[in-house]
Amino acid sequence: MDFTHLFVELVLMPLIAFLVGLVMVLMLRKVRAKIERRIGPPLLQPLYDIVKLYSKKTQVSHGPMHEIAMMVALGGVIAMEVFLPVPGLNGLAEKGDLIVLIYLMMIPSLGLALGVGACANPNGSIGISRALTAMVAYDIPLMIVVAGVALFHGTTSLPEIIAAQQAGGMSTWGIVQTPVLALGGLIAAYAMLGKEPFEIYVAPAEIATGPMVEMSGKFMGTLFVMQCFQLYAVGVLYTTLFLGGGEYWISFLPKIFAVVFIPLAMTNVFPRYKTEDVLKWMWKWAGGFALAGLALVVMK
Amino acid sequence: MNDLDLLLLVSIGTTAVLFAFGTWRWAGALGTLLYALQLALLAVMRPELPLASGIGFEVLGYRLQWSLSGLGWFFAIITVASALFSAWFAAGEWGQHRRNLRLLHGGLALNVTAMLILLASDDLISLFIGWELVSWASYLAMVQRGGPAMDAAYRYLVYALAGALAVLVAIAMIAAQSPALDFGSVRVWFASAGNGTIWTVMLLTMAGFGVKMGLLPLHLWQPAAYSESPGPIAAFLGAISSRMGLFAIIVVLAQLIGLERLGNLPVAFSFWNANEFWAWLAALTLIVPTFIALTQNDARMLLAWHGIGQGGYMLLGILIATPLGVSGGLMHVINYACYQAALFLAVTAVAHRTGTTDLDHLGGLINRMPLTYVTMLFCIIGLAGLPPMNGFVSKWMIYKALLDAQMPLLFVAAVIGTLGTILSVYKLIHNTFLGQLRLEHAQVNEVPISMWLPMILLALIVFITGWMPGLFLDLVDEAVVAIGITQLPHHLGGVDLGNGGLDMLWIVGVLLAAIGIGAIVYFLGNRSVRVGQFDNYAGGQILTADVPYQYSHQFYAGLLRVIQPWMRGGMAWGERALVSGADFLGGAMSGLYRAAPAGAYLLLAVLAALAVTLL
Amino acid sequence: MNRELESLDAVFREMPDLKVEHTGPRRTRIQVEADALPTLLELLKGRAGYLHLSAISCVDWPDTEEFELVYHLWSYQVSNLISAHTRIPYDPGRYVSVYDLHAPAVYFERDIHEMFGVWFEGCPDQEPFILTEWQGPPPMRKSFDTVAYVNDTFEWREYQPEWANDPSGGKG
Amino acid sequence: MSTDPNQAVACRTVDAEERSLLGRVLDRIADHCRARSLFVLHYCTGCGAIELPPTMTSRFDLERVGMQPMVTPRQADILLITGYLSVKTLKRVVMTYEQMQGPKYVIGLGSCTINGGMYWNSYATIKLLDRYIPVDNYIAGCMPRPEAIQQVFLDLMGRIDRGEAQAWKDYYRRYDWYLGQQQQLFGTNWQAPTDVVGEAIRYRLVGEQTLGSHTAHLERYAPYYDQLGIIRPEPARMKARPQLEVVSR
Amino acid sequence: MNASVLMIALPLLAAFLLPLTGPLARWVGPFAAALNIALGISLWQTVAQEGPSVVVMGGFAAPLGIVFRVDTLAVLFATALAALVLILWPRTSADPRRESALLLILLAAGCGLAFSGDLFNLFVFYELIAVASYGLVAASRERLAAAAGLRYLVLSALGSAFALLGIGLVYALAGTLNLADLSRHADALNSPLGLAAFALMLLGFGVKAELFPVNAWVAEVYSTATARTTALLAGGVSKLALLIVLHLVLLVYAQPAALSLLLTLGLLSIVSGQFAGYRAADLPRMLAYSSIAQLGMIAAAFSVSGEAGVLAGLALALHHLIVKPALFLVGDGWPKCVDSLAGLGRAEPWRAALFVLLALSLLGIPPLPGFWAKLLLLKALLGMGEPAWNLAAAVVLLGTAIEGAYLLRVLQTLFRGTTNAKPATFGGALPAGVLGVALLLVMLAATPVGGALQRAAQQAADVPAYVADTLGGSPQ
Repeated sequence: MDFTHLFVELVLMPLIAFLVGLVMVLMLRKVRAKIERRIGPPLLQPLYDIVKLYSKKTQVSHGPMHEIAMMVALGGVIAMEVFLPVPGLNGLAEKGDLIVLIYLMMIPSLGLALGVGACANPNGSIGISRALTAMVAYDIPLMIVVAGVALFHGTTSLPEIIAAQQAGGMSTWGIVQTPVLALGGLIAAYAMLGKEPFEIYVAPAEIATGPMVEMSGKFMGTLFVMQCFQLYAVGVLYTTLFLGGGEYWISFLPKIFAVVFIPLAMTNVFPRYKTEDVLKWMWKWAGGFALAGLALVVMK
Repeated sequence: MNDLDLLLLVSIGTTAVLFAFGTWRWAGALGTLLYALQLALLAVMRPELPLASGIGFEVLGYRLQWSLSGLGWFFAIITVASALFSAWFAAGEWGQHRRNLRLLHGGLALNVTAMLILLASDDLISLFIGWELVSWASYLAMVQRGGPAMDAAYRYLVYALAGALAVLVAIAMIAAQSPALDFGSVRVWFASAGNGTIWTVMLLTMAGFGVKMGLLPLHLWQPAAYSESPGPIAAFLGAISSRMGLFAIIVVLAQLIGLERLGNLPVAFSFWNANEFWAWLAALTLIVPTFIALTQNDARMLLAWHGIGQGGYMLLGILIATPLGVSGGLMHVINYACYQAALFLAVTAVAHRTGTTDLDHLGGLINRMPLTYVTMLFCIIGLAGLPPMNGFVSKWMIYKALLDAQMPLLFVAAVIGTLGTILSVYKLIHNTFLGQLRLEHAQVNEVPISMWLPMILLALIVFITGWMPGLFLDLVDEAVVAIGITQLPHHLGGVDLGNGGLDMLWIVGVLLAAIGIGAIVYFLGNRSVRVGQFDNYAGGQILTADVPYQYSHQFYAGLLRVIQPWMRGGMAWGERALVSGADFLGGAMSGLYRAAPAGAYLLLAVLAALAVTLL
Repeated sequence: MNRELESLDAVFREMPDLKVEHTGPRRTRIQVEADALPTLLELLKGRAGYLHLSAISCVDWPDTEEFELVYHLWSYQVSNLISAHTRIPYDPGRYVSVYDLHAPAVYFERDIHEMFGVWFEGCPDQEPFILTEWQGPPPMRKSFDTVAYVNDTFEWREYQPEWANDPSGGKG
Repeated sequence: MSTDPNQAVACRTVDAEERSLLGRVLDRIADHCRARSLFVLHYCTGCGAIELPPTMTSRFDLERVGMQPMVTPRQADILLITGYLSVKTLKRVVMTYEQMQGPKYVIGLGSCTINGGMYWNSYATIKLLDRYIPVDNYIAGCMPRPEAIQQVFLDLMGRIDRGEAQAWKDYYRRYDWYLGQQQQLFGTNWQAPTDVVGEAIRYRLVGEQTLGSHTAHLERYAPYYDQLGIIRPEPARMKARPQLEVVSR
Repeated sequence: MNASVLMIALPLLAAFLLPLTGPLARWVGPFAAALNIALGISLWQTVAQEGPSVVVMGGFAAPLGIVFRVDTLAVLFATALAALVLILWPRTSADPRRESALLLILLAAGCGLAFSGDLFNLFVFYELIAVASYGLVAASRERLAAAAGLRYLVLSALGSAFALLGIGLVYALAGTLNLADLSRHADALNSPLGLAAFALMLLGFGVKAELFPVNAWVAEVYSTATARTTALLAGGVSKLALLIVLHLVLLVYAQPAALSLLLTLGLLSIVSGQFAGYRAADLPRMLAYSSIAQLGMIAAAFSVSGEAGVLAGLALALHHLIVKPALFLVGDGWPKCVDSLAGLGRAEPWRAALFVLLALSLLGIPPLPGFWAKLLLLKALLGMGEPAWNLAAAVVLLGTAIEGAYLLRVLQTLFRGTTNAKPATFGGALPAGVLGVALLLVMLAATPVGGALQRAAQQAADVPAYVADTLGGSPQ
């Protein structure tokens, strides 16, 4: 792969991710509005928010670590995009595999955790301790799902997984061949988004939006950008593992939006779980389905 | 007089010199130079491995000889390197404050010598002699601070002695049946031995060597012992001392019994084989300590508990018996040595300045001790096993090997261990460096260069070898070949297997580039103003210095409420039961001697003997 | 019903110079001397089950230069509200605290101290409670003229006449 | 040419940095987005707070114009004072206002913020909100209905879009005057945790009235309050006042 | 070959001539012991060249007459005992003449016991030793020691009576008392009656050999008698008693029932000794229990048939002979209670270092000879392949772990905290030092010593050669 092609990919993939992410955030807010019988924000609202936050005149930072953490968090998220193969652009998918991807997803949360810690606000610290606990909750089922997929396809490199799923059209999709594993994966993806029932670490009423308590201006802008990337990443990862990845954009986009739409549709009707309930619920249901799926895969 | 004899001689010389000049101001510097010399000797020795040493003598018909194989050489490199960094740290200002460092410097040198003797052993008896010397040397290293340190060291010694005797029984069992005790003939004997004898010998040796490595049921002594020893010594012990147990286990499991034989050694009335049995024990050793580390309130105890957990990773890696798994496990040994030593040094630096390592009474030291913060940051990312650092590479290799070897549940167990590590390392760095600065730490300033330079160097090694893992993988190849496993094809960036490889050059490169982009996006916004810690949202409350506005006690309260019931300390209860049993029996026996008149015993005994023999 | 009232009358008989007046179906007003009030409270609490001190209020009588303290007590046993009135003079402005009989009294007394300046002996805490920034005299006294205070501490807005017809207030 | 923000756009002289064409275009885009994405922190001091839920939710739905309620001052653009302010609450309101960032706007809801409202004769409440913090819009009414609130938001958005809502800079330019008013109520040892002078210096918003006799009090009482010596980053403060005598700590 | 006879005769002569020597009495005893050592070494050379030999007394042939069998094992024990007596010679004592006489008698009887090839002769020498040891224990003037000595005398006398009964039974069954002759009539003793005889003799001699049921006196006597007497009893005398048992097991009772009886007694004394030691609060009593356990191990070693057992037992016995007396001597001046030993490590570093060295060797820490002895023991036990002997290996493992626990506890209290008491007088410095040096020498010269022990064990173990030599090759 020559360098110009690679350079185009390195620039293009995060950009696409950002744009698709923006649309997803818009979808999130529109769905919430429609459920609350409201009209909902204008089409460019997510963009307006981000530009407004970046164009704040005065910015407050709590020390160098707070600033560097933001760069690392955003950098981690952008780096993750490059390893997510999308139709036509494989990026660096051969250089790292599924496990690398899952670990690259942890860098933004750790970077954010360090930045919030530097803000020296206990609301933030409580939020981060809950976020890491929630990470334990959804990461175990996610890893079981990853193990299942890797075992089923006999490989952990994403292009090969996609190729294996696209070999026989719809019938060889992950969701068709390992439905239980796909269900467990979906619940784990749901929790990864950190939306309503699992939103304990951004609980506005209790800990004043947790980690975001001291984020203002460009710091909060970075968090909004990261939210876009995160929605996109969850959608694409799930599609890559279970919905046969992307052959063409016109079939790829609906799949990602469908994957992201399901959790977002359900999230607005739920109250918020306590931390230990998140753990128990995720380990019981997501873990249960994932283990069942894994057992099926091993049996085959 | 080949290089190995020279090395042993130099290290014995170092011990003698450092014991003699221990209290001299420049003892630490002298020690560092001598360790550097030993390291140079090791490096020179590399091409001619396995190197047989001239020393050797015969006692009671058994030939004792020493020769350094690739595996021994690999561990020797780590031992001498960690000793070098510890001595360098102790030579700095940390040492000037302490009055008598003879025992510290001498103890460290003695430890290195004992370990070299163990690593170079070529037959079971010299292995056992080396093993005992190492146990006693580390006892000497742990016992320096007196008081609670002595209790912890005493507890360690009883464990180590019992373990050593178990190994002695195993050696005696082999000696009873096999003609000679050097590794070659023992390997032959094992090949022909029946499953029963192999199981007993394996259980005894694993119990003995498992004590030092902290395998699960025998790990209770390690946290207290390592956290009570003085700073640099704790770094040395944490980094390499418990890996001697792993070395001995590799010698027994891999070199003597052979990993494939292990594979088809059935466990009684279950479908497991020995390999899986030990792998699951390693997995347990990996999970339980990391979640116990979560609940610790002392920084050093937290790190010591991690020492046990990471040992589980190494053993798990090796037991997978594929080139990827074994080199992953061995690379984890050297990775772990780097960041664990640096973490212990960083915690010692914090203790040196603030006087305490209690995580509930620290906080906000980031703007007072930035360099120590950077060291701890690099090393906790390494310990947690996240991408830019070397910890990730070895963990990735272990995960990939587990997946390729069709062991998904072990893979999940390893991941649970990693998650536990991520949580507890964040608690460590958050409670120490982040959050609100306390009034009493307002005037604390950074440790001098003599202390932060070794730490920063170790942190840099952690990062650089994370970026270019090939550097460590070359060292690991020596050991992998010595174990008899085919060498893993690797390049500077990492490993590229058929089904999904790892190229850290690209991953870390992209990560740094992306962080660059993040920086650019960050600087789109206007210039920011740095505000103090009291300019914070507190729901309208005006913050003052006397009311600590910090969340660090019970850091993961939610998680603990879920896993607290599972952690009732079953093993600790088991240990107490054993001790009270011994007390009870002791009471009974001494009562026997004290109470009854001697004559009555004799009559009773004779009557009993007559009854038995005549009837 | 009368059995309970009986225990109430027993109390009144104990204390001779009480002016008792039944002002409603379950209302009783008692006028008592300043020094006799604590004993009355104790008797009521002991004999007739008046456990609940719902409030202490203070009335400023500038002409006779007296404060009137009113203790509102309720008994679940007799289900009757007693308000015991007593008068204390301005200048010493001191009275005994009933904290030992009724714990919630500390807040009512602290409030009265802040608003009227009455000092209660034995009240554990009489720091400024609501008006933490207030430097002036106790504001609830009738002698304190709020409008005058407001006029000299705060300024008023100078209205431009045209604002009346321009909805956006002109100033924008 | 005075820098009085109330003057019409055409002839106002913007502050020192004269914006280039690109700067102006960027400002234009920024104002455009700023107007369409306002985050509201409604400080429920009085009875007006109950008017907000209907304005935000489905009946009047402020999200149509991009407005979201926010929890902490750091993230908010608009500070909505919804009722009477006692002196004690004013102290919290001033702290919250100073914790807000960059172009920030204050909307006084109800007549209590305009002229004291029905508590005009109370010793405890303040009468004119804009003595203590610069206020952009007032809504008259003893609790205006959601339509009125919506009207003021639309008006504010229009002014932001045209780049006229610069009242927040006034707080930096005439900080000494505002501080004087505040010290009248809270006493001269009043210390807000935010270093407003440092921020004014940092963002070049120092006017003639930024420093004066009142800010000197800040200096005198800082050591008592800032025992850790890290509240106000040292360099920003010392550079600012060459003309003031160095206070001996 | 009269050197062996001389080794017995000389000390006896010196003992009886003591009253006449007047002022020289203090030097006669040590001189006699030194002479004995010289004789022993010359004997060692001759046996090394020409192999074992038999000395016939008074012209009577083997089965009837008294016969001395001089082989490396016997010479080793005799010289070791002589060396021990010389080293532990009491420097100052109330009346030197009486104690030196007793010591000389004990030395003579010990050598006799080592060489003698006749069962009854063994019994006589055993009695002589017993008498001498009562005298030594009682000589220490302390009230407690006298009481303990009396109880020891009663028990030992009872034990001897039973032993004599056992010997009588053997004579009734086999018709002869000469060991070589008995080994030819071994099948006669294979009956339950024969086993009963063995049990009686085992318990009889077991009193002195501190075997399980009959060692109740050990703790009292060792913790009250003077350090040198205790050292001598624990170091030398108990080994001799076990030597008799060894001769019995080797030559006469090679049947499995006897061996397992000896093993069970050995294991019981290990377990009881170690656990009692774990609970003991004062140092001498702890060392006494530890010596019970060590002797239990030697008994277990002897219970292994064949050369390996003898070799292991011999190594353990000699190692114990060096280490235990030194430990008693080091502990001599110190306060008895273990907890009050705190800080002595810093006050008297050399003495504490010696204690540490000896304790480590006792535990079997590698470079020290204790390790080789323990390795041989475990190899012997596991070599048998019988389940009982594997269990024995496990018990030895458990026992040593417990011993490690309480000895290390003493080490820890030694080096913990500080004490302001002035250093106590180190009476036994010279003998303890000599024994410590001996231990180090054995460690350095592990190979030659190992070879010598192997030769001794080989000679002792081949019974046919023993029988052929003593009975002049006439197979009756």
